[in-house]
Amino acid sequence: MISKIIGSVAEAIADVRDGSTVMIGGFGSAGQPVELIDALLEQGAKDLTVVNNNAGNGTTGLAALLQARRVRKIICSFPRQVDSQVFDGLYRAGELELELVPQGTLAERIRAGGAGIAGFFTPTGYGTMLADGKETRRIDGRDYVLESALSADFALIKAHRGDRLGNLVYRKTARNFGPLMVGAASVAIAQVASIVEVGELDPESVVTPGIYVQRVVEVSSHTPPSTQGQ
Amino acid sequence: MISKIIGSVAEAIADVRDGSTVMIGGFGSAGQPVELIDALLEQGAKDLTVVNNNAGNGTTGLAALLQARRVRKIICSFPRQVDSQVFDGLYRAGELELELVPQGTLAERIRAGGAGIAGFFTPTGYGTMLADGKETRRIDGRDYVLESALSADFALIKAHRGDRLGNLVYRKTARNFGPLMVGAASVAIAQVASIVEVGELDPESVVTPGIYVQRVVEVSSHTPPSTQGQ
Amino acid sequence: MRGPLSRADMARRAAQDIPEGAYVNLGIGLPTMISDYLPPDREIILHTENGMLGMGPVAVGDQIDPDLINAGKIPVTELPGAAYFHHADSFAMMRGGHLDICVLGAFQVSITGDLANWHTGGEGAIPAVGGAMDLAIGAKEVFVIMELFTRDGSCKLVPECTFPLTGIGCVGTVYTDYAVFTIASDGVTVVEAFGGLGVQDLEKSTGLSLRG
Amino acid sequence: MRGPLSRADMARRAAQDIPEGAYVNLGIGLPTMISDYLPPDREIILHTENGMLGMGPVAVGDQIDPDLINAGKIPVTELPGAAYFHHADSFAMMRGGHLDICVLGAFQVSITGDLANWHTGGEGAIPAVGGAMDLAIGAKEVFVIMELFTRDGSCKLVPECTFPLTGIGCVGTVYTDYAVFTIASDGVTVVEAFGGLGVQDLEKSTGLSLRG
Repeated sequence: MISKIIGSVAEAIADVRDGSTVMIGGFGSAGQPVELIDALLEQGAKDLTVVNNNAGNGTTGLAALLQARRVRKIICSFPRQVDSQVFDGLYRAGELELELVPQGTLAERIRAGGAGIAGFFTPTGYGTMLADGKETRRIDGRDYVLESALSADFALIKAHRGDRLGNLVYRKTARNFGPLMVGAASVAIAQVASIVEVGELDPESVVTPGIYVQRVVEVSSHTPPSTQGQ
Repeated sequence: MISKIIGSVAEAIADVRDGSTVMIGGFGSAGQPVELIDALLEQGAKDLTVVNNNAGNGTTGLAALLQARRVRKIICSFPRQVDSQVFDGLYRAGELELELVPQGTLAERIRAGGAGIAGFFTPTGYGTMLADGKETRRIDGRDYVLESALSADFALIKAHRGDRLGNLVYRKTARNFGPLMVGAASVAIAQVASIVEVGELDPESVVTPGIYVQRVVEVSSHTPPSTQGQ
Repeated sequence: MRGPLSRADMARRAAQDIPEGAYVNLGIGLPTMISDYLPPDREIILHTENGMLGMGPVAVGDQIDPDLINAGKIPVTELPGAAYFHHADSFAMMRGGHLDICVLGAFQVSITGDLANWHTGGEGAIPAVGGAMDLAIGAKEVFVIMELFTRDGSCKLVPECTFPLTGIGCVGTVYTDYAVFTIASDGVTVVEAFGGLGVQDLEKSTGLSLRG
Repeated sequence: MRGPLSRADMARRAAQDIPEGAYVNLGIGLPTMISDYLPPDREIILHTENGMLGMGPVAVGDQIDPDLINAGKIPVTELPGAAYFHHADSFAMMRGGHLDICVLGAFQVSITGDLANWHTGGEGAIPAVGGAMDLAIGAKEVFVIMELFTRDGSCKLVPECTFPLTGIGCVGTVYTDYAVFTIASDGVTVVEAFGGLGVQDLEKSTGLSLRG
């Protein structure tokens, strides 16, 4: 019988290696897999390339991973925030490489990575400095930039409910990047608020079919305050 | 108050013009908007370009539209079937232009049309006659074909339930091309088995958000046998 | 150097131009304020790029749910008829031209509709683009709402943007504290001026050639 | 000119090589028959490209629902844990390499793994590709199941395909009525021969150089 259920976040991320590319779900704190990130911090892998919409908030979660100098490069759309002081300091000091990508292009590149599409022509960013050096093309009278797929060794995401087959549903705007990242990663790890029996999720409403998910770990919502995002 | 509900299939397709490009949902008979196709047959628009997975079955629905010589060109993946005699005859007689597209490329081209992506590199079809004359490129050691977006003037699709805002849900494998075609068409028309009040569809389970749908028409399931697909 | 309209007045004025049935994305900051002034007799559907159509007002008290936020990461509410979707679907919706209107803030708008609103380009400034470029090129109409002048008196409606661009030729209407401008191939037109100002007054203060 | 294995035997043999936990797409025709022989102690999840994971057996009687069909347009059933999705998502799943195995029929397979299974290329033949090309290039492993010889005795495992190609270098294993072959960069290997045949017998009948 298939079971993708893993007993702990530590086990779930045990094989992340130095130099791995890790996609991390979430938009701000919504959908951020805080406990998986904390486990990765504990685990110690370094020289990571992280793909996330942001670049950490406050001093926990992704920010803590940055602070611990585990991340070599971050691919994101919106690093600068009122509470992105950890990123800001490392970036200014030249200790963190940044690849800045328009948010929709970031999402589409991740989707492409999971969908076997190597590249696509998008109008977003044409004529801006974020298209510098990129191939462009005029198609039917409009200008486009060629963007490439993004893929990863691991995806760490947060979903609402999951089953042993890896089927997932999300909650409200916490869905965001999760369903994309699981497709683009070799090993997709989902922390869920609750594991349900196979058959409990409505097949019409499953957002992430289990094929995309390698590991599911239940994380109680009663986490100590120190590990909660903001 | 927004209401996209139209009283009849005839009204819903009244402005299809000669020369229009019309996407028609369905995979075989599942998801085929039979009543909208019948209304289009009645309405009389000709020189149509039709995008559908198939090219008609039997003598009703799309096959009837072909038989009536309303279609100039069909873009599809699987025209030849045991009961595709209408298409077969017209095609052999040179009276119908065929653009044959691998099914996944067809789906992705329609998605691209709705997503503002002008083109994409896919590995599907590389080295085959369906890539003849198309631009190819080797990316990270694998060969890809450049395919372009497909869009349309109208989409005729079938869904299960819809509301006045155009939100739609589908039933089982009848979902198929519907959610893609509504995005790629200027005017998307959905026939639904039942119209429900706004708020009845779970926001987590809406498959097609109303923004993509311009017209919703309720079609009773008690249709005469002669208009049912097969 | 502020014009006759307060920021609330500017938001109220822009809100008037959003018609019944429109699908609208309101950018972070002043554009978000427009939602407070949408005419109650119009049904207008708000999109937030982090994956929702049918966004309701800001959440208060018990309504606050950390899983339900807007693009500015502020807790919001859900209206009947809402739908959730993932980021690729959300930006496909934007990029594909399905939104009727998006309203953005700006550092500068050029007289040909170029937009600069994401990066000052200054030494040491940390860039952050978010969804700005997708919004700029995606909606059927792009409105900008901004003060016409910076605090030091420079006009933000300019012959050519000096800040890094967000999008080219994308802005159609600019709501400011002095006037509402439309931008088209034949130039910039003053649709409405506030506080008794005339086109000539605005030409003088902006240094631009304007149509009446 | 049929080999020692019946079509049912061929399906049964291929079914043995589908491991516990595999995500599998079974093509139309003979490949579909494999589902009847999947070992009951293995949990194997079937994909159908018209938008479903967790497909169950063919529907009978009251189970028949015109909205629930497989890629061959045959009514099927749904297993617990199933999921539905639209065509772009379904083919993204295939193209993106998420399926472990797909099993296809073939007109010809070349000794370098090229596949020809969609079009005879004959004069007046109406082409129909469906999902064949997406399946050929998408799954982690592509199995072909076919009789080794045509009715007129031509070998279908060939030095080079003469029919129009479906995909290049994509086939890994070929299940036939005479033997099971694997195709790799070092050539074609006979994994198992049926009816007491040896590698030399197969070399003689196929005209190919084979590894034992």
